[in-house]
Amino acid sequence: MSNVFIALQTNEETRPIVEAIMIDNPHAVVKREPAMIKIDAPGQMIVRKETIEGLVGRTFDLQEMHIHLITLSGNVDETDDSLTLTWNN
Amino acid sequence: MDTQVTKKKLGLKERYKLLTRDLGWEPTHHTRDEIYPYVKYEGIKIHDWDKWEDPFRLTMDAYWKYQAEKERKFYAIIDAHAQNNGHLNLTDARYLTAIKIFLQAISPGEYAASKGFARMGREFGGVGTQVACQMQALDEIRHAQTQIHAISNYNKYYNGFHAFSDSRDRIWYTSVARSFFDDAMSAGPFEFMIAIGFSFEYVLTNLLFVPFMSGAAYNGDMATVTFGFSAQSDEARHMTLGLECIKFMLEQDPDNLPIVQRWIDKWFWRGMRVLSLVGAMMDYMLPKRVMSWKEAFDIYGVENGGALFNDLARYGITAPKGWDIAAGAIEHMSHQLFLGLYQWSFGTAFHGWIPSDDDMDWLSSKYPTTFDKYYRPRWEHIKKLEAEGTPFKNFGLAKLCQTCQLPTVFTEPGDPTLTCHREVDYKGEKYHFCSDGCKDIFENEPEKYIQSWLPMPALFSELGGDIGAWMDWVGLRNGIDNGDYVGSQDQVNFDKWRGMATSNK
Amino acid sequence: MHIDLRTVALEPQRNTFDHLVRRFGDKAASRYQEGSYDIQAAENLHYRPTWDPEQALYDTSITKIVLKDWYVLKDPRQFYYNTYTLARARQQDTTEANFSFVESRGLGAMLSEELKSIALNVLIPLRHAAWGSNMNNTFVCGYGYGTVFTQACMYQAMDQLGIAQYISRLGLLLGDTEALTAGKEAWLSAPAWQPLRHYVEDCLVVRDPFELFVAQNVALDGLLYPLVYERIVDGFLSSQGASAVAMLTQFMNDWFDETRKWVDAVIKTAAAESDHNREVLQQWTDKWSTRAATVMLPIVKLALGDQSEETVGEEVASFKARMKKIGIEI
Amino acid sequence: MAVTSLKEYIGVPRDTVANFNGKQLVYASWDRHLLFAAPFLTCVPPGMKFREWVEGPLTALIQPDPDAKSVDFSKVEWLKSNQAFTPNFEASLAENGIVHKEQIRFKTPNLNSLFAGA
Repeated sequence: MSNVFIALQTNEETRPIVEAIMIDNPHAVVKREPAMIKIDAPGQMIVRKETIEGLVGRTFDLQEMHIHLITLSGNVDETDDSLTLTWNN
Repeated sequence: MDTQVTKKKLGLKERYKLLTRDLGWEPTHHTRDEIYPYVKYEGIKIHDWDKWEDPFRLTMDAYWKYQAEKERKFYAIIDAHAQNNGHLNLTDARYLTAIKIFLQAISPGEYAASKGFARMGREFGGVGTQVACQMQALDEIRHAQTQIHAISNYNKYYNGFHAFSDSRDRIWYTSVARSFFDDAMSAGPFEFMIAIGFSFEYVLTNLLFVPFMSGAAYNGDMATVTFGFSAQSDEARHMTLGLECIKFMLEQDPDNLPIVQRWIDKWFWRGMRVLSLVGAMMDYMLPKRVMSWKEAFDIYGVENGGALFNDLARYGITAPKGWDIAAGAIEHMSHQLFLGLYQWSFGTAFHGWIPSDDDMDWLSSKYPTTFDKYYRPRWEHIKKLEAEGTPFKNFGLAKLCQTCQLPTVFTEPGDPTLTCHREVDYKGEKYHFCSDGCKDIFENEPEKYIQSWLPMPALFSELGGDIGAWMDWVGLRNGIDNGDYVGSQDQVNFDKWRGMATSNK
Repeated sequence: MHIDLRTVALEPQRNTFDHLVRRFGDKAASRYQEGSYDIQAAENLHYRPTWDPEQALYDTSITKIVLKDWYVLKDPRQFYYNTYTLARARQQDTTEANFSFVESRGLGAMLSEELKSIALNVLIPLRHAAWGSNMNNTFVCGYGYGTVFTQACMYQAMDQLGIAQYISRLGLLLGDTEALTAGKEAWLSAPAWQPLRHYVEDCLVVRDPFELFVAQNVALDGLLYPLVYERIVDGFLSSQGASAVAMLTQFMNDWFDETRKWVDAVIKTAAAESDHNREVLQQWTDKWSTRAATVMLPIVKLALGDQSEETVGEEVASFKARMKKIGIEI
Repeated sequence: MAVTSLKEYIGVPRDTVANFNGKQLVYASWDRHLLFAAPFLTCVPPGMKFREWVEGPLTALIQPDPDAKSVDFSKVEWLKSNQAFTPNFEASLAENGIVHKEQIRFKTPNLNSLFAGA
């Protein structure tokens, strides 16, 4: 199964996003590179608004992720509550 | 209190639909063909523009808000970088060679992409597609400008940056990237989307902005990392747009498949050729390296590209024609190109150098089956010539590929000891190519590629072979911008300034 | 290793890039200059476009306007991406605050049905006209020449998309999705809107970028914005007690006030370069603004009834006065 | 294949011989001698004798290679347009059928110092 991935800048705002992704995607693997965190997951990965909000203690608009996003891979499905990356293979 | 009927709560998708694609209408005073004259001639059949899936759903209010936040962060960092002499944090000023190539060849490409997407944002026949392209047009202006602004401070202290606007249209190596963008912009709207949305954004920018920028961070270049990562956050949207566009074409009509496949084949190869510059940047120009070009390609080319093509297999798409040849060439392309950049450094607005023993050991460890066998002996000989006081400069200008415009430095598939020679006679003229991939592209559209402006022949046809006049024309100051890094003004100044910063002298 | 780099005073080797030294002298350049001048490819373009082999990829001859140097069309706001985005983000903050003020206090519900219906009737179909402007300005950006001119057109295009979206939000707030549906129906078939829709559709087939700039940004906007947002919303509706609507359209007023300075600067500079340019611009302005006045009249009537002809006449007169100041006599 | 275009599409080549002020381009490469990263471009008059071209520009350009001094041009194997070719050293380039943008290659099967380990 192919990996989807998401890469975020390393900073204070992305720390809870990364944590939330790891909670919701136990199969994901984190790689830390200079100034950047890359998370790979076979087949699918979901980023959930609710999980992030639980960690940051405030409402979080998923579109805020655009500020810290470096890159991603996979078919994107974005709703109010989640962002999903998938490869259909 | 509010006595109105409670409003329907609109989800992101419905709301976005109302705020974008619902803005258009079926015209009655002119036909769609008159309003969108370019969408049909490429042969791509679109039956329902509404089937276009919007990848990200940014309305302008959210766009302004989030992009402004990115901008504030970006300019705060580059202001601080300039005020604090951040350039002295670089591992070594030879690193700037990569950034000089970036400003001369890549940033103008960002701007060309902006113009191209503005055209597509007008020519496509559906509002969803138009708006996605327009946002990308706007983003690409941002990328060109943030790059120029980040690099502007380097220009104040180092050579090779000052004439980027002249060298963009005139010097030889920038023609590689510019021909890529000119090729895309002279194509129809759908091919443009494959060229830029797919090849450039999906295949190329990940390799350019992600591992290379990580390398920039590793080498203390916070200005470049900042523009790189900040740009790439937009690219995430752009890559998704490229992918959506391919899926849209394939889903609309089965007749689109062979056309799309041919474009994928073409633009994958075009992209690989431009990437050879990035390969040389990663393997040779970073004093401290995060990963080799080959390792980066394994992650972002083989693994990620492979995932993409597996995903598209359900539509009948196969991996691009040159995929296996490209994979075989990964072990060689950066070495072959950098050897060229070194020996032609009298004609480049950046410095070249002989890799140090440490560099070569690192290259051996990253390319265990090829570097020592094929490339180290040449560098050892070049070192010997240097030590004997007869440093190697190749004053024979290079033969250029009619399609990709690179010097024909690449070898036969399967034989890294023999240059790949390919030529075609067309209407009584000879044309030369670096590879079968580039020759195929020419033969598919010869009337297009016979027009290529090839900078090396132009030096003779337009300037009578006068190298001094050529240097003036491209904005290259001999002995200052070009030649060896060792002993250059850049090296002397960097060492002096760093000495001032780290001692009391 | 930490180095205290701040303490070192270094002598720069140069002030700025060569092309900016040639244009502005050997001195430090502004970020607007660095990001805008001579960044478009100009020479040795490789291939002719397959969509029109008679054109070059970047071609100054696709418009009747002739300029020796297209970089004379400087934007007085000096907008490059950063200054543009930050300016709009600030305005967006204000607009957002206005929308929540109106929404949280239920000001929409307090409007009389009559005024609300006038507001919706006049404003909602305009989101389609704004999309037309988005398309037209995108065209001018795509095919126009020289970044100082074309980048501003891209900003204008995105602003018009923003305006279309603000109008849509206003519709959702005051009349829910039904308001948008009704607005679109009016746009497509109500007699009052057909002349304007015809104008917009005619613009979509103009392929001289500068003529399109005149038809859209000079002529149509030059009458539409003062008539709709100043006279109808700020004037008539507010005086009747519907100032909530004006809060929701504040962006459009501020925006028009700002952008017309840019539009005027572009036209003034182009007209000043030659009699040829001035004559062409006068013809275009005359042709399109005469038609714009005609198409706006039935829309103004939706709100102002009997006073419409007089109001349109006044705005045409002030438009002519505005044009005269920049060298365009119509 | 024809270019897919909206109107008739005819390209104009930029590098025709007429643009080279009476000269022409001749490319040269030495097979398996990749110290030189790409084939050399020379711009010479078509009336130049093949011998002058070999002993002049070509000989000068290949000097940095350690095998250069061992090359006997009267014995090398020549290729023109990737086909075996026997040049007449005393005839001009034109008389040898070397047209504008011709690619000349030569092989020296016993010389390969920089690939000795290969």
